[in-house]
Parts: sequence; C-alpha cells; structure tokens
Amino acid sequence: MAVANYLYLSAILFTIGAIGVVVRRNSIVVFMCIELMLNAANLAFVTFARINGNLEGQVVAFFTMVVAACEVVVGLAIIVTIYRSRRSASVDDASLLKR
Amino acid sequence: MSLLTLVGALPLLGAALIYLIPNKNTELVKKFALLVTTLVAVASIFLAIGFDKSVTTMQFTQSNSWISAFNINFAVGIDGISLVLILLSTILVPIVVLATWHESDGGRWSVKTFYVLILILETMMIGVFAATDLFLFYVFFEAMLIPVYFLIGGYGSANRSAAAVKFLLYSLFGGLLMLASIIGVYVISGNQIGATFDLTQLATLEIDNQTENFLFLGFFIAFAIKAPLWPFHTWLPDAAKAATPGTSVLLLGVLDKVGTYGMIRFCIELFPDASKTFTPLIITLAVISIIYGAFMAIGQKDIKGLIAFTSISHFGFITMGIFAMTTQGMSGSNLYMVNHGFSTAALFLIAGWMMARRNSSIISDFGGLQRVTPVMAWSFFIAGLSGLALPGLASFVSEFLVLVGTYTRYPVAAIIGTLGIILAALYILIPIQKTLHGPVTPGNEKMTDLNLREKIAIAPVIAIIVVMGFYPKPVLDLINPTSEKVVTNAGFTDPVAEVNK
Amino acid sequence: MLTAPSLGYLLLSPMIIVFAAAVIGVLVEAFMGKTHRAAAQLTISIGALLLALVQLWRIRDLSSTTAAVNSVTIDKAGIFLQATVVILALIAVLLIADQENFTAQASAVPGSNEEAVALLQKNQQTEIFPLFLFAVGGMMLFPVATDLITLFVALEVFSLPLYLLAGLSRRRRLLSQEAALKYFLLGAYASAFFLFGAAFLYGYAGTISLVGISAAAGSANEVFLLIGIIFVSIGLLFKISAVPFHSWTPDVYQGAPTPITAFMAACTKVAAFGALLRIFYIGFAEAQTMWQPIITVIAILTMVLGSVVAIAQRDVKRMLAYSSIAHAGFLLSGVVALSKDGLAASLFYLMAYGLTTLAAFGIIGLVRDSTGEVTDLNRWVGLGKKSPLVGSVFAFLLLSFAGIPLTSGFIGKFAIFSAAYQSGNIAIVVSGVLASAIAAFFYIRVIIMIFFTDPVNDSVSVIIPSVKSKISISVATVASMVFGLAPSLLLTTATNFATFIK
Amino acid sequence: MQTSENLLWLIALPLFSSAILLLAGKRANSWGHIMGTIVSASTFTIGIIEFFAMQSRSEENRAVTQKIFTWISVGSFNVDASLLLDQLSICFVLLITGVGTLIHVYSIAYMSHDLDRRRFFAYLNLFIASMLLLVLGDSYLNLYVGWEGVGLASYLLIGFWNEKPAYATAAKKAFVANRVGDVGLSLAIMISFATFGDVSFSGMKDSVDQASSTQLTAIGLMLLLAACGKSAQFPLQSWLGDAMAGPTPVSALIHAATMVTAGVYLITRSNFVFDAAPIAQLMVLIVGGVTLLFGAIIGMAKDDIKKALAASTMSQIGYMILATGLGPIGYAFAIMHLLTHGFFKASMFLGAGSVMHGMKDEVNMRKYGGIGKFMPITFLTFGLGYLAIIGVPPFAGFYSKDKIIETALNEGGIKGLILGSATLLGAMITAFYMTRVVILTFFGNERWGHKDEPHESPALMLVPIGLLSVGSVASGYLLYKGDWLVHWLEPVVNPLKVHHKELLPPIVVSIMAVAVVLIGVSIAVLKYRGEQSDKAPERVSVFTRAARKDLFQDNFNEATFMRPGQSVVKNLLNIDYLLIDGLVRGVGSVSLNAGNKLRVIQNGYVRSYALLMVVGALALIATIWVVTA
Amino acid sequence: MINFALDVGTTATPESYLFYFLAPLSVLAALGMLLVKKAVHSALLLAWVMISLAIFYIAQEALFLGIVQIVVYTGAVMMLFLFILMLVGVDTSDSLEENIPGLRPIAIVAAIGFGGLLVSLISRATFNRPIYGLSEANAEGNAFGIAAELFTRYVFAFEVVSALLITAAIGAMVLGHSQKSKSKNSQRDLSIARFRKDSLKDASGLPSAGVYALHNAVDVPALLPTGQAAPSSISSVLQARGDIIESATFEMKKDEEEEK
Repeated sequence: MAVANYLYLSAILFTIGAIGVVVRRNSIVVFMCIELMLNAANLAFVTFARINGNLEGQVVAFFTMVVAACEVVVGLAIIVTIYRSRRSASVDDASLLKR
Repeated sequence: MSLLTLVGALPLLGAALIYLIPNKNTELVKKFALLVTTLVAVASIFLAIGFDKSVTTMQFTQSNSWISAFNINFAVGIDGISLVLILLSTILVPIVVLATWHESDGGRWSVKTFYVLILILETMMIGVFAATDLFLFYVFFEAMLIPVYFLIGGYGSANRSAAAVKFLLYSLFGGLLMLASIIGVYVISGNQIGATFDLTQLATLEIDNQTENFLFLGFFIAFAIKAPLWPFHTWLPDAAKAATPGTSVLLLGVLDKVGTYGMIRFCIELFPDASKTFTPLIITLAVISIIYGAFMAIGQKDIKGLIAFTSISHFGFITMGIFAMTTQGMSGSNLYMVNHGFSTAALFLIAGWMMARRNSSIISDFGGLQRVTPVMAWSFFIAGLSGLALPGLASFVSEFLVLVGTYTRYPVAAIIGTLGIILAALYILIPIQKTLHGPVTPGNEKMTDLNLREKIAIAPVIAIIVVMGFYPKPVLDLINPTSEKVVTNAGFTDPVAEVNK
Repeated sequence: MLTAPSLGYLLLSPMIIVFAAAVIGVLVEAFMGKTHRAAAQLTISIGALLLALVQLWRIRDLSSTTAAVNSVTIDKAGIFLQATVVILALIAVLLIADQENFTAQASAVPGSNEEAVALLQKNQQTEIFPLFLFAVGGMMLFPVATDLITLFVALEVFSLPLYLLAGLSRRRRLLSQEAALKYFLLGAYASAFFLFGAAFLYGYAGTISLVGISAAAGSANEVFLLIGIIFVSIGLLFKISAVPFHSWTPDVYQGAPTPITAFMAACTKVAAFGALLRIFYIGFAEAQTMWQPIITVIAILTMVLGSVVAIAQRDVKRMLAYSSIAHAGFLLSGVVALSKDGLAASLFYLMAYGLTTLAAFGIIGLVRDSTGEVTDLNRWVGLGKKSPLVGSVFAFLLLSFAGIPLTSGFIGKFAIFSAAYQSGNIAIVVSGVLASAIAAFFYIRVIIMIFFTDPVNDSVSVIIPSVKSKISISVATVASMVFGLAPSLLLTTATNFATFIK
Repeated sequence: MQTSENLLWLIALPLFSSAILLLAGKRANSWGHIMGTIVSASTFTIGIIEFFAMQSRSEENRAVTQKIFTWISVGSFNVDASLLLDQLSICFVLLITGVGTLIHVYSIAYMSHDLDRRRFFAYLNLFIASMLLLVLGDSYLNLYVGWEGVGLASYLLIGFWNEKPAYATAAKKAFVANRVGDVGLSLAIMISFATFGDVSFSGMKDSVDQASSTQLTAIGLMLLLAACGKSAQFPLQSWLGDAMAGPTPVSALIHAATMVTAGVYLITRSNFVFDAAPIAQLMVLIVGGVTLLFGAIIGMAKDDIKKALAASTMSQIGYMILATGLGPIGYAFAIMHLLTHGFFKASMFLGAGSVMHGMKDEVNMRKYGGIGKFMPITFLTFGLGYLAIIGVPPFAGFYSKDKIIETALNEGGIKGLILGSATLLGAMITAFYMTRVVILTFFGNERWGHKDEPHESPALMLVPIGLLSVGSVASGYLLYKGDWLVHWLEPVVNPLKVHHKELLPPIVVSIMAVAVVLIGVSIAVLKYRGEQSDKAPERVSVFTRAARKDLFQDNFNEATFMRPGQSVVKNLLNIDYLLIDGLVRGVGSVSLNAGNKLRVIQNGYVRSYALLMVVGALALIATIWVVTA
Repeated sequence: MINFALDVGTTATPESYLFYFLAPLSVLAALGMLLVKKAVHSALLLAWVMISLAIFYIAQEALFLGIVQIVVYTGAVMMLFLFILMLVGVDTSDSLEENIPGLRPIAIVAAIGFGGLLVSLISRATFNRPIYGLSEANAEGNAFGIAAELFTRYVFAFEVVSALLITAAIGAMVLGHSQKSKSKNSQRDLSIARFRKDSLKDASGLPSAGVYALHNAVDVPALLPTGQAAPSSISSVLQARGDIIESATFEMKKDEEEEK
C-alpha cells in the first residue's frame, strides 16, 4: 500500500469537513466539521513526517491539537453566548448582518 | 524662493489670514479677499514684466526636493504659454471676487469658507500652470477639483450636488487614467535615464510605439474630459448650470484651460510620435465639438447651458488648433485660451447679474433689457460679439489663427470648422435677441442697471476684450517662441505656401 | 540530551513586553478592585506599547534569523511592520478605552434584568485590555514568523482575542454576537485551510521553514507546492479580506464594537499583509511565475468587487468594510510586484491606510443618537452642518481613501502602482485605476450626504469626544495628513526598511 | 509707395465719435447728432483733400499707404494693421463720406422725434468707420474687419427699433446671411495664405502668376460667396428686403448706396484673382445676371415702397456684379454704375423717407396716390432719381447702365447674347416697376384713409435729397466724359490692357436700351393709369404671387436650412441627453446595479460565505489542476 | 523521478489491512456527520473518526500523537463538545432541509469537484527523493523526538501558545462568568424570605418536578395534593425556555372520577 493513501484519506476527510460547514446548520456541528478539517490536516502532517523522515510534521500536529483545544474553548463560549441570547444554535438564525 | 512661488503662495497665505477674520464680519472677508487677489494679480504682472521673451526655456524656476524617494521635486517654472495662462487666472480671480460680491451670501456655508476656497483654488490654478514636475502637476490637477467641488456643491443652484459629483467623477476618472500613464512614464524613465518626473528630461525618453500610444491616451482622455472635448463634455453644462456664475467663470475660464494646456505641455511634448498618430482622430473630435457644441448651444433654453455649450464649441477650435501642429494653430490656440477666458468671463458674469436680478436663468424670461438696463445690455452684447468672434474683438484673432493654421495642414477640418462661424452668429444672436431686444417682458420693468461695483468689475474685462482684438501683439509675443518650439520639437514644420515652393 | 536553546531576548523583547503586559493585565483582572481596574489596564497597555516601541527603536538596525531558533526572523521590514502594528495599536487603544462602546457584562443575556443591573452599576469588561494586548502580540509575531507553525500559532493568537472582542458591543448586542460567531466560524474555517496547505508545503519541502521551502525547489514536482501555496494563501487572503474570501468583512465590521473594528481593520491588515509579504517574498519567491497570475486575478477581483459593492451600501461601517476590501486589492499589487519597491510601497501604504482607517472609525464612533452609534448613512445627512469639524475631517479621510492627491492614500496608491507597473504587471495598474474611479463614487456620495444635503430632523448628534478619543482621532488624522503632504519621511524610512532577510 | 498720415483719421474719427456717443449715454443727447454729423463731414473733407492730393500726383504715385501697427504675427503669418488709399478706394471714400454726410444731415431731422437719436448717430458713425476700413484695408484680413464691422453696424441699424420682434429678427437674419458670406471671405483668406503665404493685396498680386488655377478658382469662388452675402446677390439675397425694417436713412446709406456694394468692391479689388480664374469669373457673371432679373421680378410685385426700392437695389447691384464678371473693362463700368447708383438710389430712398415722413410712416404704396401735389420737392427729386435709374439719357443711370449692356453684348457669341438680353430685359423691367412706383405714389387717386393731408418735409431733409438728385443727374456724365473713370482706375484694374472688339456700334446699343426702357414705361403707364384700389388685388397670376413672396426664397431657405437645422438641434439635444450623457449615466447605474446584485451574495448566512470560500478554493485548485496537467 | 502515488513509501501488509479496514469506516463516519439529524450523533461519529486517526498516527510511527489524539482530542475536546450539546439540548435535531436556495446543489458539486481535484492532484505528485521513514528520527523514542523539537527549535512558538491558552481562559470567563451584582442569598436568607411572604403555602418548599405525576421528567409539573398541576415545580429556566410539557395528560382526572 502506498503511503499516499493516507493523503487521499486526508484530502477526502478535509473535503467532507469543508462541505459539512456548508451544509450543516447547527453551529456546534459546523464547528465539529472544522475540527474534522483540522484532523485531516493533522493526518497529512503525520503522513508527511513519515515521508520526510523528520518529526517536524508531528510537532505541528501537536501544536494544532493545542491550538484547536483553545479554539474550541473560545468557539464554544461564543456559541453558548449566542444560544443564551437567541435560544437557538442554528447558524442560519444569526443572519441579521447582511447586504 | 522665486517670484513665481511667491505669487502662487500668496493666495494660500491670504486664505490662512481670512480664516482668522470672524465669521460674522463678511464685508471684511470680502474686502480682504479682493485685496489679496488684486495683490496676486499685480504680482503676476511683475512676472510678465520680468519675463524674458527671447528665450524659450523655463523662467522663474525653482526646484526643491519634495518626495525624495520618487525623485519628486517641487519644481516650478514658466514659459510663455504658462505665463499667459497664469496671467489669465490671476486677473480673472479679483474680477470674479468683485463681480460676485453677494454670490456667497446664500450658500450652504459661510462667506468666509467661500473665499477660502476661492483663494485655495487660485493657488492651485497657478500651480497647475507653473508645475514643471509631472507629479506636482498631477497633484495640482487633481487637488484643484476639491475646492471647485465644494464651490459648486456649497454655493450653487438647484441640482448642485448631482452636478458637483458628475464633475468630480468625470475629472477623477480622467485623472486616474492619467495617473496610470504617469506611472508608466515614471517607470520607463527609471529604466532609461533614472527615475524622474522632470518634464524636460521626460521629453527625451524613447518609448516604443505601442506603449507610447497607450500612455498618450491616458493623458489625452484626462485632458479631453477637462477641456472638454466631445464626447467627454456632458459634465460641463450640468456643472455650469449648477455653479454660481463666479465659479462658472473660473471653471470655464481657467480650469478647462488646464485640459488644453495639458495637451500641449504633456501630450505633445512628451509623446510627439503618438500625437502624430492620433492627430487625425483628435482633429475629427475637435471638429465635431465645434459643430456639435454650436448646435447644442442653439437649442439651449438656459442661459448658462448656452454659454457652456458655446465653450464646448470654442474648445473644439482650441483643440483643433493645437493638433494642427502649425505655429499659427498653436499660437492661435494659446491666444484663444486667454481670449476665451475673458469673453466667457464677461458673458457669465453679466448673465449672472441678469439672473440674479430676474431670479431665473431661462432665456425666455428676459426680453427688452436694452431699454431697461442699457449698460448691462451693452456689456452683454459686446461679450456676445466677442463670443461670435467678431473682428476687432479678442476671439477673432485667435479663432482666425486657429483656422488659418489648421487650413494649411488639414483644409477639410478648417472648412468644416468655419461653419462654426455661421452657427456662432445664431447661438449668440438668438439669445441676444431674446434677452436684450423685443418688448420688455413682464417682470423685467423694474430691473436695475449695473451698479458701480459691477461696472468696475466688468470694465477691465471689456477693455481687455477690445484691446486684445486690436492689439494682441504683446500676448502673441509671449506665446510665439514657445509655440514654435513645441511644434518644432514635435517634429513638425509649417507647410510652405504654394508660391514659395 | 537536549541542549537549552538560546533566545535573542533583546530582539524578541518588543513582543515579550506586550505578552507580559497582557499576562499582568490578567493578574490585575484577578486581584485588583473594580474601581481602578480600567485605568490600570489602560496604563499597562499604553505603557507596554510605548515600551515595545522604544525597544523596536533600539533594535532598529539589528537583524537576526535566529532570535528564536529560526522560527522568527527579525529584520528591517519585520521591525517596521511591528512598529506599525504598535503605533496603530497605541492609537486604537485610546479608542478602545472609551468603555461606552463595550458591553457592561458580556455574559448577561441581552435585554435581561441582569444586563440592566450591570449597566446601572457601570460595570466594565476590563478583560478587553489583556485580550487586546494578546492580539497585538500575535500581530507583532505574525509578520516576523518564519516557519509555518509559528505563523499558525501567531495567526491564532491574534485571531482568538479578536473573535471575542467582536462580540462585546454594548448596543445591538445580538448583531455583535452574530459578528463574533461569523468571524469565529469563518476564521477557524480559514485556519483549517491554512493548516492543510501548510501540511502540503511541509510535504513538498520536508521542512516548515519558509527558507527551507524556497530552497527545496526541485526536490519534487510542483504539485504539492502549488496545493500548499493555494491553501496557505486562502488562510491569509481571508485575513486580508480578498475576494472571494472576504464575505466576513462587512458583517463583522458592522457588528463589532466600533473601536474594535478600527483596531481590526488597521492592525489585522498590517499583520496579515506583513505575513503575506514575507511568505511570498521569501517562501514562494522561487515559484513566482506560478502564483503571480493567480494573485493578480484575485487582486483585480478584490479591487473591483470591493469598489462596486461599496457603491450600494447604506451603512457607513459596511461601506468602509468594502472599501477595506478594495484596498486589500490595491495592496495585493504590492505583493504581486515582488520587488523592493513593492515592499517599500506596501509598508508605506499599510501605515497610511491604517492611520486613515483608525481615524475614520474613530469618527464613526462619535456620531450617535440616544440609542448609540448611528451608522445608517441616510441619517448622516447634513452632518457637516451640525459639526463642520467632524464633517470636514471625515471628508478628508474619505478623500484619502479615494486617493486624491495631497493625501497619504494617494501617495500610497502611487507608490504601489508604480511598483506593480515596474514589475510589468500593467493589467493590475489599469484595473486598479479603474476601480479607484468606481471607488471615488461612493466616497464622494458620502461627502455629499455630509455636506450638500440638508439635515433631516432627526436627533443624530456628534458627541463631544472624550479626551482619549480626541487624541486618538487627531493624532491619526494629523499623521495621515502629514504623510500626504510630506510623505518623504515615511517613504524614505519605508524604503530603508524594505528588506526581508532569509 | 508713398505714405500718408491722414488715413488713420478717416477711420479713427468716426470710430471715436461712435464710442463717445455710446459711452456718454444720455448726457450726449443734446449734441450727439451734431457731433456725429461734424465728424462725418470732416471725414468727407479729409477724403476731398486726399482726392486732390492724389490727383495732383503722377499716375504711378497716386496710391498711398499708412502702416499703423503690427496686428498679427505668427510664424509666416504676418498681418499689419495698415491702410491703402488708391484710385479705387478714393472713389469709395468719397461716396461713403459724401453720401454719408448728407444722410447724417437728413437724419437730424428725420430722427428728431426719436428718443434714441444719439444712439442712431453713434451707429452711423460706427458704420462710416467700418466701411472706410473695409475699403482702406490693405489686406484681406483688414478688409475682413471692416467687412464684419459694417455687418455689425447694419445689424444694429436694422434692429434700431428692436422692440418690435420682427425688426430684431430682420436684423438677425441680415447678420446671419452675411455670416454665410463671411465664411466665404475667411475661407478665401485661408486659401490665400496657404497659396501665397500672404494675405495683402499687393503681395498676392505680385505672385499671382505662380499660383495654380485651382487655388485661384477656389479663392475666386469664395470671394464671390462673400460678395453674394454682403451685396444681397443670389442665393443670399433674402435678407435685404427684411433689412428695410431699419430707419429709412439707413436703407439709403447702407442698403442702397454703400454697404451692399461692398461685394462689387471686393470683386473689383480682387481683379487679379478673377482675371486668372475664368471659372470663377463665369460664376460672377451668372450670379450677377440671375440677381439682376431676380431683383427686378420681385420689384414688380412689391407694394411696400422701401421693399420695391430694395428689390431694385438688388437688381442694380446685379448689374454691377455682372459687370465685374466681364473682366478688366467691366470693373470700371461696375464702379461707375456703383457710384451713380449711390446717388440716385440714395436720393430715391430719402425721397421715400420723406414720403413716409409725410404719411405717418405708411410704406404701402397702395395707400398713397397723388402725393405729388402735396410734396412737390420730394416729387421732383424722386422723379430725377427715377429718370436716372431707368436709364433715360442724359441722367446718370443711362451712362453707367448703357456701358454695362454694351460690354455684355460685346462678349459675343451665346454668352454675349444671353448677357445682353438679360441686361436689356432687366432694363425693361426696371423701367416698368419704377414707373409703377412713381405712378402709385405721386399720381392717381388719393388712397390714404386719414384726414390729415401729407405735408412736405423740413428743409433739413430736403437739402440732402436735393444735393443727391443733383448727383443723380450729373454724376453719370461727369464720370463718363472722356472715359475719366476708366482712366482713373486703370492702374488698379488695367481695363485697357485687353482690347475689346465692338460687335455693335455704341449708338445702336444705346438706342436699344432706350427702346426697352420706353416699352417698360409704357406698359406700366397703361397698367396703372386709372384709379387704383387701396388693397392689393387678390386674384393675380402665379408669377405675381411668386414675386410677392420673393420667388419663394424664404420658403426655400426655411425648408432647406432652418427646418433641418432645427431638427438637428432637437435631435442633438436628445442624443446628448440620451446617448452620450446616457452612456455616462449608464455606467453609473450599471455599477450601482452591479453593486446591488452583488450584495445578494452577502445574504447574511455564514454557510453561504463558507460556500463562497469553498467555491473560491475550488476555482484555485481547478486552476492548478489545469496548469499541472 | 519517483511517482509519488504509486511508489513512495510502500508499507507493510498489516498496516495496509488496517488502513483498508479503518479508512472506509472513517470516511463513512465523516459522511455520517453530515447526514445524521442529531448533533450528538454527529459528535459521536466525529469521535470515531478521531479515534481512527489516532490509530493511523500510531501506525505511522507517531505514538505520542496517537495517544494525545485520544486523550486530549477525543477525550477532552470532544467531551467539551458533548457538554455544550447537553447544555444546548441534547435532543434537538437539525432539520436537514435546506433553506438557502441553491446552496445544496452548489455545495455538492463543489464537494465532488474539490475532493476529486485534490485527489487527482495528489496522484500527480512526483518526488525526487526517497521516502525516509521515521526510524532514525524516532531513534530515542517518539516522545523524546517530539520533545527535542518542541523545546529547542519551536520553543518560542510553544511559549506563545500559552498566550493562546490564557486567551481561551479569559474568553470563556468573559462570556460565561457573571459578576454578581450582590452577594448570593444564603440558605438562612432564603428561609426568612419564605416565611415572611404573604402566604405560607409553599413555606415547606416547592415540590420537585414530576411528583405524583404520571411521569417524572424535569419538564413535567408536579401534582398538588388536589391533583392539580403545580407549574412552580418546574425549573424557572425551563419555563423561560418554554420547555414545559402540557401537564393535562399527567393530571389525575379528578372531575371524571367524581362523576363516577
């Protein structure tokens, strides 16, 4: 099996995540899709680390996890705030700002 | 600091001082503005006296580094062409100030602001004609729009804001195209002789044909809009209708000259080859302008619109003369710029007084003014006659020179152009008949004639119109060497008369 | 065993000072009484920024690629960009200090009793200051970061506080929270793209350092490089609001508290462009022929779309948002130019644009009615009559945006288009010029509304600005004016500082 | 060539007088007319002095010049403001100042009731100045100044009573028609400059041999166009009838004696061009011939006494133009007829003015009748003029007209036949309609409707008329005697250089001329001898109807120029607004629309923003996919 | 030139079995995230994807990351997600119908294009260098290798991440923590308040939700001894949300019984 398969998988997962952001309305699910994209990127990093024979990719993946964790905290805080004011977690409801 | 810079800076200084006068003291503001502008006019006459007619290089030059990173200098200097246009501006401004004493009273902003704007504009006008640095020219060229924009928008009549926007957008559009060309020229200069904006150095560039054509067009469209040349003219009637008479005088009398001045100074001097390429096209546009403007003028119901369209016709003549590339055409066009400035000033100022008295600008609202207000009527008549280029009045000499100069190279254009002479009779005499002649229309019986202030304001203009008609030599002497130089540098020589071949 | 890495603390000190101040701010938040917190926080912020500026001045002639073990390059351009961020932040912090714009209690549900009580008690979310400082720190790091991970971390460090800050408006909180949500979701989305791209760059080059990427040319075919460039660019183009990654900009600019919008519009642009310039000038310079057409197209689209859509805007903040999109397009010409001139022009442009933007948003913050800021353009009608000074200043700023000569905006535009033309990219110059013409239309429209239309009988008024706002707006305006009339100083500096080292 | 310092005064005096009268305003009301007249008289005096000075010099030294200043000098285009007085111009100077002065005197009385008499005199002086400049200018460009100056004066004088819109319109019409001619003159000057590099008479004359005939023909045709405009020749004649709106002295001076003859002067002055351009010369003949008949035909149908006289003027100038087309010998006869015509037509116009003065400004001859016995002196002077114009020997018109007929016949061949018959036919018609005028006015039943009897005019009016009628009696013989004028003009037009063979003996021609005149007179007497109605007959022939309508000239002009012109203006106004400005506004609204359309993308949904990003990313990937393929 | 997709880094057979088993599953799970109605199911499917990835990490010689992925990501981050989902309403389900016209078709086309092009592009990649493998880099252990990188080369980034963490903490606090406007009432204060009220009806405390009712969910009101529903028994939070079930069905049908 070629290592490249991991990259295909990564690309597919990334695509799914990217589209998930577009099609799902629940803001938490949308956010989860973004997490999926980050994970896909991490998979690519790990795979490339293996190909390149150095650990930089893994380090990046590690950083990504930390950053993602922070992002999750902030993101969920914002989502909860919105939820408290609007009683809704749908991203479509937050569409007053337009045009 | 050269005298030229001083002349240019004086109005700005005046504007600063006016700012210190309390808002309420409007009379003092006006008087001070008059004083300053008169001083500028006197100072500029000293420029003319000190000007050496025998050389064609720039005089009263001054150059200080401004933006060293781009090798931009505050470089000014004048030759004959710029000198006469500066004189035109500086002489017109005090006349406008005096003539339109009450113009600023009902404006959106204070009287003080009006005169501050006028004075700033005067500096810009002098600057734009004096700049010998391309970048500096552009700065004045564009920055000049702002005071005019506010003058139209702040003190004009109905539709002023729409007209002001139209004016500004048109000019900005042209200006931006020119900016692209300026950048091009600058970059090319950087590749060839070291980046510079100095006009004399830029004139030595060797640019390949296609690029030169594009660069030329950038400049030309900007100037054609400014001038205005058909079909870039539609802003002018609107602006002239909306602006106060005083502003219109400066707009038509001076600002539009920047367009034709630019054609000489930049289009031809920087891009002689491209000028040659585009000459037939431009001559065609000019001829269309002449005829088109005249026909449109005949159809106008509004007196300001009429004057605006006559100007379009006249600018057609000026452009035609410039691109005829003969010394007669070139000098004629230069002279025409000056003469048109004064003729239009007279027409517009008097029309302004008429309109202020009648509170209308519709031609058919007037009638029989010759009975009621003879002095005003006569002044208007004389200004009108100058507008139709009656021999003995200023415009004739220049119009004839343009036609003769054009004929020797482009006879067909000149022949069509002469049709403008007939149409001129129509577009001037029809309104004159409607306003001055015929029975006194109701509402005009009590109209008052010109007061002393107005008489003092208009007298010098009329005098200049008459004197320039009979004795244009002093001005031609200033213009001739430069225009000969321009034509020669562009690679043209005057066609030789048949019998001398 | 590991050997301890040595850090160039002097070179890093500006950033460290800001981060440290932020941490101190957090401590203040925790231990200081409510009454003096705001003042203390402001003092800390200003102090830290000034100190950072002083440090930047001290290291202005130094440069090093190893200040932080190869992950940060301190060089001339980097220092200039950092200084720009700090100076703009200094002006912005004075606007931010005006607590009137921020919610009294972010956690309170809008319209609830709790909120009313908080308002009554004049509570303040002084956490804004540390958040702001963290953002500034991130923005300082972003343009000097020279490997992909530091870039990513810096990106997040300045983005996260901004996401939060965007949601803290005092009035129209629903809009503000919506802005925060949109900014956050889309920002995170863009980060994911960035990261994915970074992975491929790493795959291509075997390293994540920019120098390594540019040195790796030929070690593989360009497919991974291109994927990497594209996706990394998407992340950065999002931050600078280039089309088609711009959609967040108008919504967020409109919804966020105005001082934050000001800060965001000015500083984010500097930081993001700084990074973009560094990445393209150092990391992707070898692949120039591949990305240049793409970025050119994006730049043209950005200028045109930003200008065209701005015409149709009714809200002044949204209008400026679109204007900022258009300006991003202009600035991209500097990236495309890929020359020292282009870099210098970009540096100048960023400073000039930042100042103008800050002042403009500062003024927007002053136009209010009883319910708070009024951003509806129809209600700005006749403002010039009510407050000539504010009207004139705003008009001047708009003219500067429009790039009328004698304003800094014009010099910037001239410089950047010259550089683009010099690099042979004439299409971008012509489109830029045409877009400028379109753009002029809406700037002028606003000037008309302010000056040439009679005020409607509506209780919009210009509040008398606090001393802080006054200082902030006037400093920004005067600086913008000076850089327009006598741009030499800044231009020369920008030219002198226009070097990236590898 | 000799110089004279007096020439400037000829122009400057009336010009300054005019300026003073205009600037002084009402203050000059009391003395304005006196000053105007004195100035005019002094120019006449200068003219006389110059004439005698000239006569006393040898033939080759008679011409004098005066350079005043350099007017225009650009490159090779150099024009001095400089004057030339030679044998040709002195004739005009004397005619203008002489007749002019008489008419000034006449006007003092004629205009005495007009509040604006001062202004009238200002205009008259302005006219004198311009007309003198026209004939004294030494180059076409200087001539042009005078040329337009007289046009302006004519405009001002026709529109003197411009409160009446019709009069103002008539003035405008005259100016515009003149302008059409002016285009010809300015084009002629342009072509001259391109051809000769010079626009002065002397300069051009010297190098006329080197110029190509095409250019000369073009110059000639353009000059002819100019002459047509100024001299009311076909096809630009329509303004002259309307120009009668002006006060009668104006009609006498400008529209009979002097200004309208400027075309003849122009062609005569340009003899060197026409002599070298046969086609142009032929056109001159045709124009002259057509106009002389045209005017005559119109003259038969006019009931307005002034318009009848105007038509006659047109016709007589037709004679002169025709004469100038006959080559060197014709010029002299043209000038001769011009001078005699100046006397008798001025006399008749003033006579008509006198009649109108006595008839409460009535101009319709149908409302006259039998005035002869109330105004005997007027009748007498008018009668002398009448005899002169129809060409009864020995009155002035006989000599001059006879010479033209004779020269025309002497052309020989078809050309001679056509021209001869045209001139003879013209003479017959002239006799007819002038007789008609005299009968309707002075004889027959009294048809004015009011009680007040017509009265004779004051002496101040009668004296000038008297003096002019003396001229109309004597001038013909004086000029004819010993071919005085022909010799006098020889240095200018070289009339004797070309030898003319005589086809018919002069006496035969004279008899033929007198015969046709008698026929004309007889027809008129037969037709108008009985009682006349005070209304014009309604049932008249097609020809009369056409003649009454000036042979549909105005209708033609209206249909050919005015209507299309108006529709061009109207269409251009629309085009300007809809197309050109519309295009600009279109760009504006397209951008605005685009802006509004694009705003739709900004629909507020964060998901669609994300989609936009995905699509953007997709586009980028697709690009590199294509590139790396 | 090495064709990347075919040649580079051919792996050992067991790994390929693992991949071919897990990869489709994870892709399916990811797709499922998009298709299931309930957010909580999405969360679980994401957790499954993450665990799969953790296994892949381990398979690709990234032991440390694999563990971290499970512990931090799947363990902590996903729990956070679930926690918030609980807060927001674990039962709420998304309507999968699209309400932005035209979005879905474009999205599907874009997805296929995006993924397809990306995969196709990756297959075009070629390398001029061999695949290295991590055996050398991991010589001293994967964790040590990462630590060595983290604490030397990337130490600055690592330090800066702390800023991120602090930011996250402050952010959560700003948005979540409310400064109490007054000190919280103690139990004593509450009792005094209860007895000082006009009525002593609920002096003994409110009934819990669902008491005596046919159902004891939190959103079902308790029944008073009279058999009538007591709305006050339901948490005010639920009331404010309107999450209150019509109590009629759970009430004792007093009237009916009396009739009988």
